[in-house]
Amino acid sequence: MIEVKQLKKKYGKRHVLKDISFQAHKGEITCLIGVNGVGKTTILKGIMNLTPLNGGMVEIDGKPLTSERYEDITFIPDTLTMMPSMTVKQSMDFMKDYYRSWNPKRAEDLLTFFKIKKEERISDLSKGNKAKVNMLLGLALDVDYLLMDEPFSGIDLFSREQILSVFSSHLVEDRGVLLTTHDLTDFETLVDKVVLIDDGQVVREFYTEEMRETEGKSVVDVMREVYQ
Amino acid sequence: MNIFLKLLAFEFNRFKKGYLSLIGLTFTIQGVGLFFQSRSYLSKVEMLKEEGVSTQGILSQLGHFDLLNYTYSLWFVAPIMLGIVALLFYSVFIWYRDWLGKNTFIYRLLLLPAKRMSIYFAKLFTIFLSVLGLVSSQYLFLHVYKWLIPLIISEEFTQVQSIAQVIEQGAFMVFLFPKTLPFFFFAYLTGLMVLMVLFTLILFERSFHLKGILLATGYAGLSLFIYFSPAIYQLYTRIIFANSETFLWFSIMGIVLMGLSILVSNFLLTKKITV
Amino acid sequence: MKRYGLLLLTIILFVSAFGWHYFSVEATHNQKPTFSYVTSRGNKEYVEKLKLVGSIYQPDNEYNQTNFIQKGEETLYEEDFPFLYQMDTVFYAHPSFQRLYENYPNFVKRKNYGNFLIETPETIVEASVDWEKQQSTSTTIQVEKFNKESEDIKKYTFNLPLDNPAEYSYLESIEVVENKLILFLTHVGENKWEDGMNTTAVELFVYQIDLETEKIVSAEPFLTQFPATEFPAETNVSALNSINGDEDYKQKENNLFLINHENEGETLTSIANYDSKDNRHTILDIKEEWIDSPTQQIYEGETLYLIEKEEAGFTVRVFNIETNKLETTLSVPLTAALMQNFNGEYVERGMRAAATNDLLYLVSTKSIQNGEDVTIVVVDLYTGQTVYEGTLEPDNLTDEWKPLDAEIQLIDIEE
Amino acid sequence: MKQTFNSRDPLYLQVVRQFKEKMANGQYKPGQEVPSRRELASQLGINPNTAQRAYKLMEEEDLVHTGKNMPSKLTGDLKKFSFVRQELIQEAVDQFIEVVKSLGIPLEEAQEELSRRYQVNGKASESDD
Repeated sequence: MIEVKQLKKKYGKRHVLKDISFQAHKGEITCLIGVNGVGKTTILKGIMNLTPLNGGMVEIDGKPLTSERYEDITFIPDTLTMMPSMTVKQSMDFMKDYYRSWNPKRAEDLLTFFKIKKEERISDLSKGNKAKVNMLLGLALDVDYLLMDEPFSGIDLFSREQILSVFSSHLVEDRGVLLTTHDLTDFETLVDKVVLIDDGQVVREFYTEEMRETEGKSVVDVMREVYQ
Repeated sequence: MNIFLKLLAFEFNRFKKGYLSLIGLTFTIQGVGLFFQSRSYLSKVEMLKEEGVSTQGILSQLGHFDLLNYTYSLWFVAPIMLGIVALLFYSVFIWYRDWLGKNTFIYRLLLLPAKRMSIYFAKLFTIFLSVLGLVSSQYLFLHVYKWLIPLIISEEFTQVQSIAQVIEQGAFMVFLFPKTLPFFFFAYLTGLMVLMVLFTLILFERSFHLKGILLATGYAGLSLFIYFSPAIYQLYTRIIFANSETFLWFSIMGIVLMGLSILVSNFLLTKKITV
Repeated sequence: MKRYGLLLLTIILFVSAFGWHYFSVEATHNQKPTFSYVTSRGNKEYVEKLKLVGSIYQPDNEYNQTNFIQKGEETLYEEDFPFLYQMDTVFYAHPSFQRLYENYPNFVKRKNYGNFLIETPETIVEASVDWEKQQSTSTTIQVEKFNKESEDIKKYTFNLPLDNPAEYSYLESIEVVENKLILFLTHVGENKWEDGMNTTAVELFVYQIDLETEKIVSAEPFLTQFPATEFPAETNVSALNSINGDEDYKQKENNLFLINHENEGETLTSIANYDSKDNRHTILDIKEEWIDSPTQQIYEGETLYLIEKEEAGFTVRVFNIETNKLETTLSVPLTAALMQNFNGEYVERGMRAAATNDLLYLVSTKSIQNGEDVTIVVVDLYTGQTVYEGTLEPDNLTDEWKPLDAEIQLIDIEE
Repeated sequence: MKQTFNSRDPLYLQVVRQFKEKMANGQYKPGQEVPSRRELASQLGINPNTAQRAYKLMEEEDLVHTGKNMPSKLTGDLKKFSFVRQELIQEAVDQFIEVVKSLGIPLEEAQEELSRRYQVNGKASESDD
């Protein structure tokens, strides 16, 4: 379980995150939703210690997160973070080199799944393929938790479909996924849990099925309530 | 440790092109310079000979052409300067390149399952080993030039010098090869210390941006103060230290600054860094 | 593994290059130079006491001073710390200070830079002017006496009354004879003239202080500014021993002072002698032309040698301080070509001189950088004959280490 | 086989309903193997947890049986099948009646219209295929 308690973050005098607390469980897909600039990415970066926080705590399975535990949890940013001069294979080798949790078989499966050629240079890849390689590098790790920042932003429809299908496949099976998005189209049926963020605070935290069952509202309905 | 070694090799190979071309450039420029300088020397000798000047006369006018004199020519010094400037530049660029562009590689590095100081030390020793490699190759090149000169210049117009003499008296050399082994360690560890302070300054900037520049300036001032505090004490009190004591004090202050820089850098990298 | 290739190569390159270099440096540094010469009969003879201050190898580089001191068969070789010296001369302790420091750290530690330290067989005495207590009517002197055996430190404070008001005072030299401390102080004041001109007034005083009774025995003016003119004049007084870099702390019977008096563009140079035993001082009867041209002044015991460079050789004037008379003038003829080797950028750097056992050694310090040999001339002071004239060739030379720290021999001195 | 879902009703109920419809119209035969919940999830583009929940409900209703280390199977009980069919028919008829009644249409007119439209619609859907 990823437990985020009372995260606070200031940029200068602006409080971007005032009080963010939520939980994301293993085996579930949790989605952080908010309009652009609301600080979703900052939360993920804060969890991974990529930006300093002004308060709060992050615990993974009850223990604080240290860099040695990046074998258990990984972060897939919204851009591919490999050097453009590297080939896909070199990128994969890099990961294999540094992570014990790298799963070569799954990596190969993912290559086939995404239909990507190993020999291609990253600088030659299309935008969609870059996004897929980015997913691949994170998904091929045998980690318990996956954080993804805007996995569908700015990619073409077909790539989007392919990446979407990842979430209902065995590739994220039994793992905890925490992702951010500002647009839920096509995606609503895949999410277990939604955390709505507005004005630096968690406004709603709910399971989608429960929401449908008890209040008969879709996620978009709730969003509409919150943001209008 | 294992990840540190991998990262070191990775960073070192990233600098491979720059590093090898610096070595190549040094040898090329110095070699070409040696060729031109000796040719122009020989043509002057020929001219004087035609005028009927004796060997002694020529020598008193032109002097010998030897390795020691050659080290003072721009051909020899320029590549060394270039190397120093390039390495200084790369000491800064080695950090900023990971933040540059769309593919911010620093994400990848910071997310590695290892102590983040491994990144710091990998970059530190990449620079340090490049310096040592460049200086060592310069040493070998000196031997090559020593062997080349008698092939170009006839015996009467040149003189055999030992490499040690050239290093002791030649331009720049005493900074690259301090006189004795203890001073070699002293000088190069001081260089390493300076590099560590520089890295800390960069991390300040990377963590706090504009405010970081101010903090970095403060840290640079503090470092200067700490390092030269024995000297300031000496100047202020006019008390003289024995040389061994001076040496000891500078060493202690160097170690203190190294320790401080490691502590501060570790703090910045694990607690304050922003991507 | 392949990826470590370049890294390993660099480390191997570094270890071998630096190893090669420093191994050869260290190996040669262990061969300390000995000062000896082999006579034409093949006997090896040691110079009883030959002192050359400064490196004879790198004359124009003042950062590389090395002292060679020969005592009996043992050679003291004092190595400098050129690296520190290059950083700043302030942090560089002179070898003589270094020696005292190593022998008596309890006392010498934390001594003020520029204070006078004098060593006698039993004691080390330090004297300094207390700048803060300086008054126009008195000068305060702090003295510390260190007993070498018991390591006791005794402190004294003396107030020296001034006849004429002075703005500040500084020590020129100190001596210890038996239990008497002799201080040479320059008082600097100001003369105010009617037309508003100010000139500095310089007085050199000699004080004798009995350290047992802690009383000032005598206070005598040694020299007052002369002649009193209406224009600003400057007088510099310096102890001759410090000019020559004498760091052999022994009791001296004579104290020599070089006085430079500059007035209206003219310089008046004279040498004064103070006899500490008799508390008697004299301006030596030395003609100005003997010292105004490039000369090297050295003195041994009662004798002052004024060595003047000529176009073709040296003129050596042997002056007896006790009798205040010129004993002899020796002419050492040398070829003009050889004389060139003795011309340095500065006079005192162009050559080194040492007198011992009635032999005068003149060593050139210029030539090695031009790839020439060091010239040495040995003069017999009795006969005035040049007993050896040639080059100083280091012994056991390897190709690697020619002009650095090889063993030095004075070879083949004809008798 | 992408299905569109109504985002306001619980997905798992919609999945169960789709199952029941297929059982009723004979697409699913008694005792037939059903996709694993992961397969189902990726077939339908839904969260595996939702698929799991749908299966759980169907197990509770004895529509699906899951043995240990065995793929899940539909029940072989024909009674269950006819019960499901009955249930769907009743539901549909109930809905129809509710609408018709609220419009105030007499039973005869409704019956007449129903049999006419049923045939036309059936032909149309046949020609569609």
